[in-house]
Formats: sequence, structure tokens, C-alpha cells
Amino acid sequence: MDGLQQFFDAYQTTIGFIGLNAMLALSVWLTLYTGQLTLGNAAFAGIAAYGSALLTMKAGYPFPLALACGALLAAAVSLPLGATVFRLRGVYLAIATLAFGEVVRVAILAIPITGRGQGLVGIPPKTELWHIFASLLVIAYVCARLRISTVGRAWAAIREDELAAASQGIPVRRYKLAAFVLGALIAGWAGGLGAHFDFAIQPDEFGFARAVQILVFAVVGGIPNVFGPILGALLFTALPAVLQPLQEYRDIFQGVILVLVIVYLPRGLATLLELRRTARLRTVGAEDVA
Amino acid sequence: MLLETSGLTKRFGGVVAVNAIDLAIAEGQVFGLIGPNGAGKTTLINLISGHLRADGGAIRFADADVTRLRPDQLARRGIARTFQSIRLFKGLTVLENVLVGRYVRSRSDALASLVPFRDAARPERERARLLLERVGLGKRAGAFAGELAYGDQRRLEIARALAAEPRLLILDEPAAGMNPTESAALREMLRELAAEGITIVLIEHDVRLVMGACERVAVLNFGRKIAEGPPAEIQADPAVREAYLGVADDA
Amino acid sequence: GGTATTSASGSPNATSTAAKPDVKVGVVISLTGVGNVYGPTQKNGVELAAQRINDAGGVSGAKLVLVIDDDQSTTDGGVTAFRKQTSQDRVVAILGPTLSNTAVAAHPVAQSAQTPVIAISNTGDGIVGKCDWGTCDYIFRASLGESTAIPQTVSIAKSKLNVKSVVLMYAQDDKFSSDGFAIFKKNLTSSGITIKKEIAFSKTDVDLSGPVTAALAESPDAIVDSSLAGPAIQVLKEVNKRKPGMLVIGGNGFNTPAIIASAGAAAEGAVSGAAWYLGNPDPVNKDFVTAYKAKYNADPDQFAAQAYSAVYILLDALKRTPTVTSVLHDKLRDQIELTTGVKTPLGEFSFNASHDVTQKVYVVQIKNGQFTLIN
Amino acid sequence: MADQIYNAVFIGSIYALFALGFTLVFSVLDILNLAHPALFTLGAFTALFAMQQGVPAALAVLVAFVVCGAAGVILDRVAFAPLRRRNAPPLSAMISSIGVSLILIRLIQLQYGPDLQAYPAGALPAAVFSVGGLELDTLRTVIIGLAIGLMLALTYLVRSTRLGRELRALAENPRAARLLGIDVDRAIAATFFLSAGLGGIAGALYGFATNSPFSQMGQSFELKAFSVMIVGGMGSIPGAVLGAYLLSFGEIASLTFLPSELRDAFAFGLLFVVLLVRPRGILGQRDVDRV
Amino acid sequence: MPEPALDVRDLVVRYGAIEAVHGISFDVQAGEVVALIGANGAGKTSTLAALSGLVRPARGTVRLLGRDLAGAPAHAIVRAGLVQVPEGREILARMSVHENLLLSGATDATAMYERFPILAERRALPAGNLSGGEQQLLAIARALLAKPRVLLLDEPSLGLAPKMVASVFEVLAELKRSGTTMLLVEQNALRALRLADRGYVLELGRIGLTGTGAALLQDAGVARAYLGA
Ligand SMILES: Nc1ncnc2c1ncn2[C@@H]1O[C@H](COP(=O)(O)OP(=O)(O)OP(=O)(O)O)[C@@H](O)[C@H]1O
Ligand SMILES: Nc1ncnc2c1ncn2[C@@H]1O[C@H](COP(=O)(O)OP(=O)(O)OP(=O)(O)O)[C@@H](O)[C@H]1O
Ligand SMILES: [Mg+2]
Ligand SMILES: [Mg+2]
Repeated sequence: MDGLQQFFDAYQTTIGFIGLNAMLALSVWLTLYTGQLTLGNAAFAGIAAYGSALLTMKAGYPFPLALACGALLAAAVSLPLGATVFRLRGVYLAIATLAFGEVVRVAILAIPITGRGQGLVGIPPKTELWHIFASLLVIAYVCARLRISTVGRAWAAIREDELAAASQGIPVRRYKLAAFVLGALIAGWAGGLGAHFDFAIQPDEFGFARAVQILVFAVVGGIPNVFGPILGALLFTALPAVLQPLQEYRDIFQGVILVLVIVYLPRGLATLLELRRTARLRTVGAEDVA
Repeated sequence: MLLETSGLTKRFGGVVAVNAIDLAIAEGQVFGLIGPNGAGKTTLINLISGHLRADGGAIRFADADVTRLRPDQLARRGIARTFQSIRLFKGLTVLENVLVGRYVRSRSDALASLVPFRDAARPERERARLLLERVGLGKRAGAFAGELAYGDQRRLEIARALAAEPRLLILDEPAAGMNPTESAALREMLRELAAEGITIVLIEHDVRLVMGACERVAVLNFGRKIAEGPPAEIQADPAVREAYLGVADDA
Repeated sequence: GGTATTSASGSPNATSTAAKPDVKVGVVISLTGVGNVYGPTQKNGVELAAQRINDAGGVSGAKLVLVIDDDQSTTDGGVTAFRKQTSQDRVVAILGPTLSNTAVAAHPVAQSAQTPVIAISNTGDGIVGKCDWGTCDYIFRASLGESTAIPQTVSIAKSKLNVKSVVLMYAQDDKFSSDGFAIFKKNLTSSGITIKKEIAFSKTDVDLSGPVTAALAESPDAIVDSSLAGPAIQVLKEVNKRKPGMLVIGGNGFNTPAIIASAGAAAEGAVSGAAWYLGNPDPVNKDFVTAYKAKYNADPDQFAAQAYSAVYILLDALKRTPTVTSVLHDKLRDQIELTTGVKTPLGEFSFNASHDVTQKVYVVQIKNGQFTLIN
Repeated sequence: MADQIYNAVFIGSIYALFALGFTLVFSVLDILNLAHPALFTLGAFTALFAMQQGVPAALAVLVAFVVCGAAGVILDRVAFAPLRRRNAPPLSAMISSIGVSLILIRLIQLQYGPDLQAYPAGALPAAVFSVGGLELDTLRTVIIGLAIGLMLALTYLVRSTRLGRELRALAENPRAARLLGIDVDRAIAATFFLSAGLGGIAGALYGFATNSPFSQMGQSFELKAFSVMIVGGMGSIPGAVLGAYLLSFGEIASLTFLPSELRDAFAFGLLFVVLLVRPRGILGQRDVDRV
Repeated sequence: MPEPALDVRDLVVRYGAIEAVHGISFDVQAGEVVALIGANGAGKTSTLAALSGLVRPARGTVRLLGRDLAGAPAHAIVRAGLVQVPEGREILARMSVHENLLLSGATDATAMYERFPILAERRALPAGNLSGGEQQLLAIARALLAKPRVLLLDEPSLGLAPKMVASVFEVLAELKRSGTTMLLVEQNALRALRLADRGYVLELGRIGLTGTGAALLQDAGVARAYLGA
């Protein structure tokens, strides 16, 4: 029991980050499930992280209110952004959202109240593990149920063929936008929790590398259902800690694992239990993600 | 008239693909649209279904101007269509394809679905199965759409369009890839649908199907309407024989 | 758990160590990620120190054991490592982490666990003394801050090198660089040197010929470049090509042999302020350099020297703490606070009232491919 | 002013060389190969290794081309070919390339460490000459010439040769390409060889120019390469070249006319606007989505 | 009896667990035109895809002039002389007509321009701008340039207007006169059987009926199932 407690204390950050990353992975899952590759969720997390941290630090907001405000701020930014960028598709969309992310990063660097290049330090550590995992549970449940509702079916149809989906009466833009804004809201919530989890944030944490990392969680985990992104976040957050004894060979193993999973389970870890179905989807050349 | 177009025009660069087309299609009619390859048939229905924006002219559907509406808005008003180059949701099952087709008829259950253990879609699935039986795909409900043979994919497209219970059904070469026996079965189905009161616009190169199923036929050539009338009249029209049927037709 | 517990085992016949329980010292450094340019030599430095201490009889007879964890150059990694070392390994003190960003996130963990920390490579403001994140009375710093080094550099530039006007360059998206920029700016202004232009670039810029050309167009007496070594090399080379002999003044980022190796002749004449330099003839330093070379077959750098020194500074305090084995952290803290005049490769070392470094600042200039003292 | 233009041409040439290889793979296979920066780095270090063995600089560039080209082919076999066989979406390939990139960079670090390295003293031309009052150095001028030559050669190859035609066919419709008797595997191998080889040359040349190759040097190019490709037109080779020079001239110009802190915000803002106004880029082809 | 130009034995095609073609055998003699007819989903396209190496046959042999090609890569099969005009034409829409023609490896397309003058007129246009019938002609011309020993055609009249259907069949008849060996898959069974020397009827992945084109046209079952009589 004591050993467990010790383990828990020691790895409490890692455990927390698994939950935070799982939320971020789910946030990008929403758009991926719709067939849209967006890379803006790191920036949304950043906006909310800075927003909520400034509210608790400088304006003395209570923690839950600050979190909500941060997430809403991210969602509010995502709405006009989505309305403009969803004219684009595929890589173009990905790069447009990426460019937006860079603009956010550079903007944070230019605004004095954010601490600019030095980052924001001294955020009150209000986030507890149960906050993170309760949030994850709620978010995962909502995503899972949405997936099998009319909304989820419409998203899947858009992924398979936007034009045909529109012909079935689905307002494609609105649905894509909804997925995007919901994703931003989730990413924002996770960003706010993350900012209050470890005292300090800095612009680089929300840049390109982070955006790609979130994408890796979701894709390696698998898009077909909501367990995929959670699994992916679990694996790739825990892996660095697990592989610590390998020292300088750790990156190599991590790379090898990444390639192996993608090559042998191209639709993600979550498809491990449905290899037959995956093989059939493969032969028909179905879209799975953008 | 359920559907009316007046002076409908669409240009691609220098090509006038659809040139000042006037059509009037009455409720319950089966209306044929024929013409050589590249005559502008598909372009015309793309305009009607909102997939293309007209450069000129107007479209009226059910007594309302719908010229500038988007495909999804038109679908909600009761226009359903199939595609010449099949556009199914390949990675969804046959049943799911039909369920998506029911989108405009089903209420959003996004909130209801949050209630645990509730299966909001069950009645919808029953309807979808019936529809699949009707087009002869009852046994393939669980297959992915992309796994179907070409002709079966066409049937599924029709089932998906019907799922929306449309007032106007537009079919773009539904019999392509079907042999004469299969297209005869399709003809029967079109007659049944017409009897149920659905208005149908049919584009086909299968002359036997067009002549057998349609009450009225329009002929396009180079974007212009060169003839319109009952099938027998059209078949006898020398301009049509010259442009479309070929002089020694025997199909 | 995955930790590299390096027991820098001393000579096998150091019998006295067997009796007493080990003294565990935590080290959190960046062995992977962007900070891995510094972490490996820091590791060398602490391991060399631990080995020599154990060879010499350990901490009053107890063996000194290092618990080294990689923070992957990330704040998360740093916090995780600090949590682990304070709660699981129960170390007596922690050295690190490598990067300042990581430090401001990880130090609070040690503070709340009341475990003393000696920062060994953080040069920015707000690391010790008045910390943005709250009380930090368990945090010390053994690495010379830029706010101490730069004023000296600026005053030498003015008095000895006769600099009246400069162009100030920095990487705006780099914490080290923008910290240095702010300090340079303040000191240049207060000592009456004209800043003709400020030029911000980005750490991801692939070529700095543009910014340098723009800087030279102002014809300053010197170019001040607050950046890490990579950009600094490009700046030096561009300057040398376009205006040989132009004085370039830098911060701590200049203080690495890589500058001389990569920039070659273009590095000649560059001036910077440092906590340590290789050629320092002080005997403690010469001893360190020789031992380092013997063990690793390479010259040490400033990071190795500071890491090495920190272990000895800690040792000094540990020896003065009554019960070493079951260390009461606050006692150790009090003893670290009392550190004065410890002989290290950095020179005589003390902590001031705000837990920061008190040591000599070496303003050096590159001459004939060597760092040479000019103050 | 003249020397700033010279700077812009130089940076643009390096951007273009980097982006060309990136674009080539994208246009043929729809893959964003995120291991390209690692191959670029490999080029710089291959040249370093060769020169440490006494190979002259010019030859070392050739060695970098061949070694990186071969590495590119292996990369394809290991990380992409199995995905192709499984008909996986291009996104999977992108993720797979991230894995390869991690491995490759770590391998380079195991050999050379993470620090800045330097090429052997005296191995690179250091001469400076002046043309009309403009100080030009030999190395950069040679690099510019070489880069432009390579761009022209690649453009010719893709526009006018059989291989180029095959690559374009493959890009448009792999199934049709196979039915036409095109050896798809060979064409893809050629694509990767060229792409990675060009990346390797770019890395070696950039390494020479800065004389401080290090294991993360390719990373800075990643975002720039995206901008270059988007602005010029995704998958268009002349577009990539145009985009590269536009970016480099834009960067230099904004240095002169804008507060330097705003330069990056300007660059990415511009990219964003281009995407919204003309998403297919200046020379990009419109995607055909006929109903 | 001379060796057949194309000899297929016991061919099985599987998609994962689904078997689409269950061990069929047939042959095409040199200079002969053989029609393959069957309902939707009978396995015609699957058979041709296996012959061309687009899917790997699960079992069976495919001999072209005595050489076994089963399992060979697609490009090797084309080079050996088994060339397909695929279902849906698969032309390269962005490349010009001329470039499309040269893709089969030929350096000179003059012969095809003479045979199909309309293509000569359109040679510089992007192939995507051609009308459906023109695209079909382009696909046939492109295949002919690959010097086929045996030409496989998958529904060449699909989606064509009656007049175009007639002209495509004229081209096929002319090819037949010039001695081209062909395996023709068609839904337009009437025309196909009239043109063909022999025919096979494929039913649910098995060969049900076989005979000369004329004999099959007389068969009551065929008439009912495929001619819509
Ligand atoms: N998106 C487009 N861009 C450019 N030209 C187009 C486009 N769509 C159609 N066209 C051109 O418009 C004309 C009409 O094409 P359309 O597809 O409507 O013909 P169609 O009558 O349906 O022929 P088919 O019977 O072969 O299907 C053709 O010349 C075609 O090339
Ligand atoms: N990629 C695939 N995955 C799974 N099943 C497939 C796939 N392609 C075809 N099939 C199945 O194989 C069978 C034969 O299909 P095929 O396309 O060969 O038929 P066909 O005779 O060409 O039909 P059509 O006349 O409609 O073109 C069908 O049952 C079809 O569902
Ligand atoms: Mg059409
Ligand atoms: Mg078929």
C-alpha cells in the first residue's frame, strides 16, 4: 500500500498528463472523425491556458470560473476561425490551422502581460487529479454517445464524401464547424486544467510540436471510436517514463514503436480487436481520416 | 408545376455547358433527359440540386424560388438525387448509408443520445431495412458500401435517395452498368415510385428504359434543348436521331 | 521506476562507507530534447565530482549516491522528476534542472517538499530571491546570473574597449536570449552607451545575414548579441565577412568552445562575461580540468564546471549538517545558506542573502582561438 | 540594399532546395514527409563525416546526395511501403515519418552528440570577392548557382522526361498508372531517392554556409517549408521555388520596413491570408471535384 | 489445337473473407474475341482485376502465350502483353491527350491519331475535358499503344450515348478484323455476343454457360437473364 502511494506521488504528474493529453486527443478526434485534419488545438489549449491562468493570478477569479472562461474564450476564437478556414480541405486546412497556431504563439510573445518569451510563472496549482479524470470521463462519454447519434452519423458521412453528405440534407459547414468548436472547447478546458497543474506555462508548449504530438495520440490510438485517442495518449505519455532506463536509446525505441503501430495497425490501436473489419475497410479504400 | 427552370445557364470557361434551358415538370411525372455525351445533362441537374451555381436564369421548386439554395437546403425541401459517378459513403455499411439518407426525415437525437442505454435510432433502422429489401439489397445490409459490385452500388444510391422520402427524385444514369434484364427491373421500380406520387427526373442512355418509363422526354445537345415531347414523338424526331440515337439504331 | 542510479563507486577498499547509509543527491538535467546540448556535460561534471568525493572518503564516511533523472527539456518532465525524487527517492537535495523554464515549474515541488535545490545552469531572473511563484527559501543558485555578469561586461566594454554606440540583437522567442536582452538594454542605457537599433530575430531563423546586414548599416562601435551559441556563430561569421574587426559582445551563450570551433577566425575578438573559463590558472580549476580530461578525454565546459562545483558546495554544507544520514532538510538548508568561500573551479564561492551566486565574473575575449581574461 | 538582395537570394535558394524534395514526395504520393528535416540533417552530417575522412567538399556533397537518396529509399520501404500496401490514409504515413525522424535524429546524435559541430578547418572555400562594390563570398555564390541548377534540372525532369510523366500519372491516379504498365514501385523509389537526395544536398550546403551543423538543424525548416509550398502552390515544383524566394525576400523586406519583432507574425499572417484568398497557392492547380 | 493466347485455370479471387470468383477456367485463342457476360456482382471486374495483377489471385494460373503470370506485378503483366481498358476508363484528367497516349511507353502516337482522328484534334487538351465517348476512345487507343497480345475490355460502352456505343463497337469490330485478340466484358450483352466468337456466362463467381456467340444469343435462359427479352 505504501509502495503504491509512493508510486502515485512520484508519477502523479505523468498520470495527470495522461488525462490532460487524452482530453486533447479527444478534442482533435472530433474533427478527425469528421474527416478534417486540423492542427489548431494546441493553440486553443494555449489560449485557454493563458486566459484562465491570468484570470486566477491577476483577476482573482475562482478556479472553476476561470477554467470555464478560458475554455469559452478558446471556443469563441475557434468560431470565426472555423467559419473562414473550413473553406479549405485536407493539408490546406491543416496548414491554415497550423499557421493560426503560429500566429497565436507569436502574439503571446508580443503581449507583455503573458510574460512574453519568459513565460507565465506562479500559476496557483489548483488542479487535482480527480478534476482531470472526472473531466475526461464526461468528455469521453459525450463523444462516445454523440458518435452513435444522428450527429455522429452526419460527421461520418461528411468524412466519407462531403458532397454526397450535402445531398442528403446535411449542412456540411455547420457540422464541421460544430466539431471544430466543440474540439476547441475541450482543448481549452484541458489547457486551463494543465496550466493550473504545474505552476508555469510558456508559448513553446503550445506550438507546432505540441500540435503534432496531439495528432499522434489520436491517430496512433485510432479514430474509429473514442477509446483510440485515450489509448494513444496513455501509451505515448507513459512511454517516455517507462523507457527512461534506455537512456539515449529511448527516442529510437519510441520511434520504432510509433512506426510499428502505424504500419501494423494503420487505423490505430483501437482497431486491435477488429482486425477483420479494418481489413475490409482497407480493401474498399474507405477514408478513415483526412 | 413542381419544378420549373427558366433561362438556366452555366458556363465553364468558354464552354456554355447549359444554355438558356426552360423546363417545366409536373408533379408525379417521370421526366426523361437525354442527349449525347457532354450535352450538359449532368450539369443541368447539378444546377437543380444546388451543386453548381447558375450563371443565369432561375429555378423554382414547389412554388418557391430556389435558385441560390445549397444542396442541403434543397434536400430538406424534398429534392434527392443519385450521382453519375457513384458517390456512396464507402466506409459506412449499406444500412448506415440509408440511415444517413434519412437525415432530413429524422429528428436530431444529439441530446437524447446522451441518456445512457438508449437506442434512439431503432425505428429508423427498421425503415432502412425495408427500403433495402425493396431494392434487393436486404441481405447486404452489413456490408460496406464500397464492397458492393458496381450495379449494386447504383441500387444503394437509389435506396439512399429514397430514404429521404423526396418529392423530386433525380437519377443520373441509374442503369449504367446494368444489363437489359436488370434495367427492366429498374423500370418496374420507377413505375411503382411514380405511382406513389414521386416526381422523377431520369437521365439515361438506355433508350429502352427512357422510352418505357417516361411520360415526357427532353433532349439536350451542346447545352441547348433541341426537342421535348412524349417518347414516341422524340424517337421519331429526325434531329434527335441525327444527334443522339444514330441513324441505324437498334438498341 | 526508471532511474539511472549512478553510484559513482569509489575505490573498492574505501571500507568506512559500508557502515553508514548512503547520502542520496538528486540531479535533474536535460539529457534529451533541446536542452540536451547542456545536460550531458552537466552529467559528466556531477559524476566526476561524486567519484572524487567518494574516493576521498565520501560525506563524513557515508557514500554519496547520485540519482540522475532526465527531464527531457520539458516542464512536465522536470516536475515529474522532482516529484519522484522528493517522494520516492527521498533525496537530501536536488541539483538542477538544466533549463530555466523547467526550473520555475519544478522548483515549487521541492519547495513544498522542503527539499533544498541548487540550480546549476539557470541564468535568468526570478530563479532565486524573489520568485514569481511564491516563497522560495529552499532554492539556491550556483550559476552566475546574467544580471550579475552582464553589468561587468558592459562596464569593461565602456571603459576598456571604448564602446559608445551599439546595435542590440536577440532571439525574441527564446527565454535565455530575451532575458539577456532586457539586462543588456538596462545596463547599456544606464552606462550611457547609445543603442542605435534593436533587432529581434527568431530562434528558428535559418540565416542571420539579413539581420546582421541591417545591424551593420547603423555603423555602431560594437554589436551586442544576446543569443545562444548557434545564432552567435552565424552573427560572428557574417560580421567578420562584412566588417572584419568589428567588436561583437555577447552573453553567456558565447561561452562555449563550439563558438571557436565553428566560427574559427571570425570568433576572434568576441567579448563576453562568464562564470568560468577554461584557461583559468587557479589551481582548483587546473586540477578539475586535468581530472575531467583524464576521465572524459575532452575539455570541460562551463556547464560541467558549474555542475561539478555545485556538488562540492553541497558537500561543504552536508559536512556541516549534524546528522547526515537522516537529514532534516531545514538544517541542511540553513547550512547551505551559510556557504562562504568554498574553493571551486569557479573561484571562491559564497551565497548572498538572496541565495544567489557571489563569485568573480570573468570578462573574457577570444584571442588566438583561446578565451583570455581581460578584466 | 544590394547586399540584402544577395542575402535574400541565398536564403531563398536554401529554402527552395529544401522545399523541392518535400514537394516532390507530396505531389506524387500525397505524403507530408516529416522525416525530410532529418534527412536534411543527415546530409549535413554525411558531408561532415566524408570530409573528416579527407574527401573534398565538392565530392562530399555528392556523397551526401547518394547516401541520403539511399536513406530515402529505405525510409520508403520501411515506413511508407507497408502503409501503401494497406491502403492507409496519407495521414498515417505522416505519423510514420515522425517515428522515423525521431530515430534518425537520435542516431545522428549518438554519433556526433547534440552540440554544434564544425567542418574541418580550411576544407571550405573562404574567399570573398567583390563585384561592383558588393562583397560576395565564394561559398554562398557557388551554393546559389548549384541550387538554381538543381531546380532547373528537376523541373526539366518532371516536365519533360518519361520518368516525370510516370510520376505525374502516379500522382493523379495510381490505379491507372499500374494498368498502363508503369512500374509503380520503381517510380516511387525514384521519387524518394530524388527527394531525399535533394534534401541531403540542401543539408550539406546549408551546413557549409553556417559551418555549425547540429542534430536539430532541419527542424527550423519545417514550418518554413510549409509556407513555401502553400504560397507557391501545393505540389507544384516551380511553385515551391517561387514560394521560397517570395518568403526569403518577404523576410528581408519586413526586416527593413517593419519592427523586427513583428516579422514572424507578419510571415504567418500572410500565409494565413494567402490560404484564404487563394488556397491553391500562386501556381497550384485546382483540385478537381466534379460531381 | 494451338496453345491459347490466354489460358485461365481455376482462378479464385478473394477480398478478405469474401470469395468473389470461385475457381473459374476459360481461354481465349489467338485472334479470337471472347465475351464475358453476367449480372451485377457476378465477378467480371474481379476476374479482370486478377488477370491484370490489380488484385492478387488467391489461387489459379493465368497463362499468356504459355507464360504463367499469376501473381506477377501489374506492370510486368502489361509489358508481357496483357493490357486492360478498365471499367470507368481511368484516364488521367489533368494530363493532355497526347501525354495520356505516351504513358503506355510508346514514343509515337501517329498510328492512333490516324485511326481516331478526333483524338488528333484534341491532342493538346487535358483529357478531363473530353466527352465521355471521347474518353473511352482515348482509353482504347492508349491500351492499343501498349502493343497488347490480348486486350481486356471492361464495359467499354458504359455511360455512352447510343450513337457513341455504336461507334465504339465499330472500333471493336475493326480491331477484330485486324486480328486483335480480345476478352470483352459487357452489359450490352446483345452487341457483345454479336461481336464475339465465343462467350462465357458468369453467375455468382462461377461459369454457368459457354458457347459460340450465336448459340448463346439463341439460348432462352440467356435471353431472359441478360437480354431483357
Ligand atoms: N466542372 C467542370 N469544369 C469544366 N468543364 C465542365 C465541368 N463540368 C462539366 N464540364 C463540361 O461541360 C459539358 C457538359 O458536361 P456534362 O457532364 O453535363 O455532360 P452530360 O450530358 O452529363 O454527358 P454524359 O452523358 O457523358 O454524362 C462538357 O463539355 C464537360 O466537359
Ligand atoms: N474491394 C472489394 N471488397 C470486397 N468485396 C468486393 C470488392 N470488390 C468487389 N467485391 C465483391 O465481389 C463480387 C464481384 O464484384 P465485381 O465488381 O467483380 O462484379 P461485376 O461482375 O464486375 O459487377 P458489375 O457488373 O456490377 O460491374 C461482388 O459481390 C462484390 O460485392
Ligand atoms: Mg452526365
Ligand atoms: Mg464490373
